Amino acid sequence: MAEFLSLREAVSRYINDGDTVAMEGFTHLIPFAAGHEVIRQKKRDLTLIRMTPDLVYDQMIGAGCAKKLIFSWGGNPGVGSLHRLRDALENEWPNSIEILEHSHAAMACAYDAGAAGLPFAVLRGYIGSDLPKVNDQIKFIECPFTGEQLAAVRSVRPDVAVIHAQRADRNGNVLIEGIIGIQKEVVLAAKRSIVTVEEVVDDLSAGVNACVLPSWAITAIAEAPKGASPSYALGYYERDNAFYKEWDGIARDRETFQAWMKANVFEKGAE
Amino acid sequence: MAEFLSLREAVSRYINDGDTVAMEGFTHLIPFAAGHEVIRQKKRDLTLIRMTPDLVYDQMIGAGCAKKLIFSWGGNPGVGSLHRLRDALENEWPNSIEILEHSHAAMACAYDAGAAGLPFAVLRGYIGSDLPKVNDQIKFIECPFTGEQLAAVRSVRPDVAVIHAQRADRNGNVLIEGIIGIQKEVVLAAKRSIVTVEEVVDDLSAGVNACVLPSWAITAIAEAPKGASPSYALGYYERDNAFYKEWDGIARDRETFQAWMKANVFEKGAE
Amino acid sequence: MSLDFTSSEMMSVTAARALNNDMTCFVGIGLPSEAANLARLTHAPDITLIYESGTLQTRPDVLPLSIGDGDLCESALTTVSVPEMFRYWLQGGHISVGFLGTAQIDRYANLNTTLIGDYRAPKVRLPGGGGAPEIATNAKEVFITLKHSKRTFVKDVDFLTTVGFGRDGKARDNLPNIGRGPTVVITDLCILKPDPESKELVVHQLHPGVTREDVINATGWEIRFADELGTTPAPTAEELEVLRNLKARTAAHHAGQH
Amino acid sequence: MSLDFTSSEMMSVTAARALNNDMTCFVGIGLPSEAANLARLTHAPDITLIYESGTLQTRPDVLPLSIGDGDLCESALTTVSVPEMFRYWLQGGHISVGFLGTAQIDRYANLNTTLIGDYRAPKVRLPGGGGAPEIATNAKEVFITLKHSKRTFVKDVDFLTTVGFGRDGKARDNLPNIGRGPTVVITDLCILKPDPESKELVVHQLHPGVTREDVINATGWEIRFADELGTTPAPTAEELEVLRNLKARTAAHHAGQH
Repeated sequence: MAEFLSLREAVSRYINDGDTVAMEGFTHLIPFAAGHEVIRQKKRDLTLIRMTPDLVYDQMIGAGCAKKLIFSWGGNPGVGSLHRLRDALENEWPNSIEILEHSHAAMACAYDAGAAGLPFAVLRGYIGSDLPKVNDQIKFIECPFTGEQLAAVRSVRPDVAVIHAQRADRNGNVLIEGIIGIQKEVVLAAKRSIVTVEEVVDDLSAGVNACVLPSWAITAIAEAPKGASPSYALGYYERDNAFYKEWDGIARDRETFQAWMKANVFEKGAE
Repeated sequence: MAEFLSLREAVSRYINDGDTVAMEGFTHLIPFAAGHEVIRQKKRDLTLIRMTPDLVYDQMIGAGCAKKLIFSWGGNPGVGSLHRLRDALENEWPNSIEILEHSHAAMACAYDAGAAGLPFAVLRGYIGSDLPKVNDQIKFIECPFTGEQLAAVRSVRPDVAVIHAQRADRNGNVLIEGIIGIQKEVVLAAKRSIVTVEEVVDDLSAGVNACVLPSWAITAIAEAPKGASPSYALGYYERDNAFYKEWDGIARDRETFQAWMKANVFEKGAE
Repeated sequence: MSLDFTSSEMMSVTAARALNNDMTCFVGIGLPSEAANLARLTHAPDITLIYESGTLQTRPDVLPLSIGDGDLCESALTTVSVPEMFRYWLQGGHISVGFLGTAQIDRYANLNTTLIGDYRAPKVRLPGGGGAPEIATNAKEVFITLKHSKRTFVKDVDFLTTVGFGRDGKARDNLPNIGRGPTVVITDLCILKPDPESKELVVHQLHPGVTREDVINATGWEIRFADELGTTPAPTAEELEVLRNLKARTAAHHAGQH
Repeated sequence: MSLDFTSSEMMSVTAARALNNDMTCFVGIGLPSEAANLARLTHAPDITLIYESGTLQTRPDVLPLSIGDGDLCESALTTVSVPEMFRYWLQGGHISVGFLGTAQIDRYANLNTTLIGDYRAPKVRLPGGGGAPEIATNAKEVFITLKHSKRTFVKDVDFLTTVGFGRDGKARDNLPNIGRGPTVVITDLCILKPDPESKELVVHQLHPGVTREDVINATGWEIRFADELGTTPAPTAEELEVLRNLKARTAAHHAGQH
């Protein structure tokens, strides 16, 4: 059964230096509050996994939490670059980071295979691409029935999954609504999981086929209102697209980045 | 875009003698009305695919529609045998039928792979079982990363999928609610599809993550109120468990079976 | 005080007692479903019951006739697709106990639900594997319940649908990612467990009033008994009352349709 | 009457015209999304737009900044998981057109969105593949739109993220289960199409006011022109009005947050 903890306690207890951590949420429900807590607790040498690193990983990479990034699209959506990610890759600031990159389809399949307890996934992918030349977690196999060549990718099995969701009931069952992305898969694929939620309620008010994670599939739940902002939580608040645009200016320069982090992350505690 | 047709016209146009036909619905939403129309139209030499053949295939097999059955559990749930299926297998009445049998997990994966456009599926399955000895669509492959041996099954790609659903909107988008089984997968895996619905409505009233099949993924839609009875349609009517028990007596004997079929199928037209 | 009860009731009550509140139980239809719901209505109110139709954490009011009755879905936390159920929830490693019935079982707890006789010319065709072959290997452990007779307890199954410990007792040895397999078999006569070394089923407890000879006469191989052979406690008044109410409610519900 | 319009508007309007009502279009963010929604708001009101975030058949009121803005989900027929989107809907063969942008394109319509320079020591690190590598092979055909310059139109891409026709133009030959690949590339200067034999991109239409020299000077290889070189019709007043309203509505919406 999921344990209700403060965000501080959940991150302290379940994320260790050196862990493989996947914080997911496909544009929607990105766990920013949890990412900021990881930064405040100065977790180090993390292997960060995420389809779309987004601002949350730009911040964590710029703050020196990461030694490796596994991803499939590393930009500021609709705006441009993730400058902290680029600074790490192009100039090794604040430290060098290793990368392993996939396509979205392959990474989605790798999470799916992880959730399904399988060591690898099969997809019709990577045809003609250079990506298999730089990623040793992609191989090609033959269909045993038709002989067709298909891509195989190693499944994703993180130490810790971190997601944000709309709400939990008091037993610790969690409802995810809207763009559900890869949220269910990452929790099921991981050894441990932390779920932050907008609120804890008596009744989830979930439809019969809603995306609900049962309490017994989750390690810890922390209440974190607005915990996805500047991303969004459908039914609670909108995506702060203006901030996503502003981030381009903040993150472009190391000093403005550090000043922003000091004021907005280090000097603010977890809720 | 899906075309709205009468059930008679849909079956006549899209199911041909010799076709591979998958009529799905896992206990819930079993397309009985469509099955009866197939029987009335005397379709022959069908390869019938269904995880749980249930009464609908017992009736179709007893009526002589099938030359082959691909399945994973062929009983009358909670009651006992499918006597028409047994009579065909044990005594070749009304004709001999070939079988290819899977486990549920493998067949679910085979449909999933079919929907995903893949020629095969991978699962951790069939360990120690005799089923791979009698089913040549099961092989074992090695994970290219870990070396673990896993089962591979050929994907299911029927000529025609037939399902029943709660409702369609006037554009032909279809909502499936409750035990959704393998309904989405079979439609996406098939070359053509017929969907019968309880009713056609202006607005599906579907939740944001509801199981909805878009009109452009469906070939034909036919209105068939109570089209899943004696199975059920959540929100419309309950499973007729008493009839499932009575079927045991009706189907045990060839003559009572034929009398029942005459009165309840042949002498009744499609709605 | 001594209560009257049938051997079937004894079996269901004993099977229910094998379950507890912390388990996530993948429930087979029929006897396992009866036992699992009896457990939920007595000593294990928070047990998580999962049916292969996709219903996660369900609390039916009456026993479902099929694996997918509407009550299972309406009382569930949520309902997922069948591929998701088998891929994410079972194969993904979230099931602590798979609870199975069977038509035949052999001395190494292998199950046959496929057929009696030859595969291409069966004497009796049974329903087939269903969920069992992968429940038996992907659940952390497996409980089995069935009625005890020479027809059901055979030395070697005619067809090995679902593996217990294989034809030699060694099918699980050295395999990665496989559950412990059958840890208990509950019949209307007794409780059996696999020998820790050979994996052959051994009688550990006799139900009240059952003799060794009863078991020997109902078993198709030379059945062994544990050195310390226990006696199963008789059903309590509460267990019997809840079970009988559940069955009466179920019968009334399933009959009252059309 | 002659209207004033920018080369960007010319590009968006031309890209929108490539789409029609019967298409199921997997939409990339940025220029493709602008073009696809312009099509939907003008001549193709029933076009099916799909975004990789899982939103099926969506009708946003403003252009999404990201691939997963709330409006995409709220206006969609339904929203599925990301694995389902890529596995069932894209790989399953339900997408008629994949509409992509890119940072670099080469003469065989291969796309680079990964990096400039060497992989282990990049000069400029770009976002990466995202959905494109599999959209390009699993959609029945691919449309591409980007601004035309020597920096973007290179003879050979530094890194082949997403296949057009491969480094030799033959990457799709004799492969089962692969789409036709790029059938049109729309820039702010012209419309290009692959040569039916060699697959090298050839200019088929120049936008109004654009000369051959403009295209030659903006292309990193010796660009060829079709024998019958056409001129793209200028945007209509309606197209421009709808496009400008859409962009104004979008700018106001994205600015008005915090």
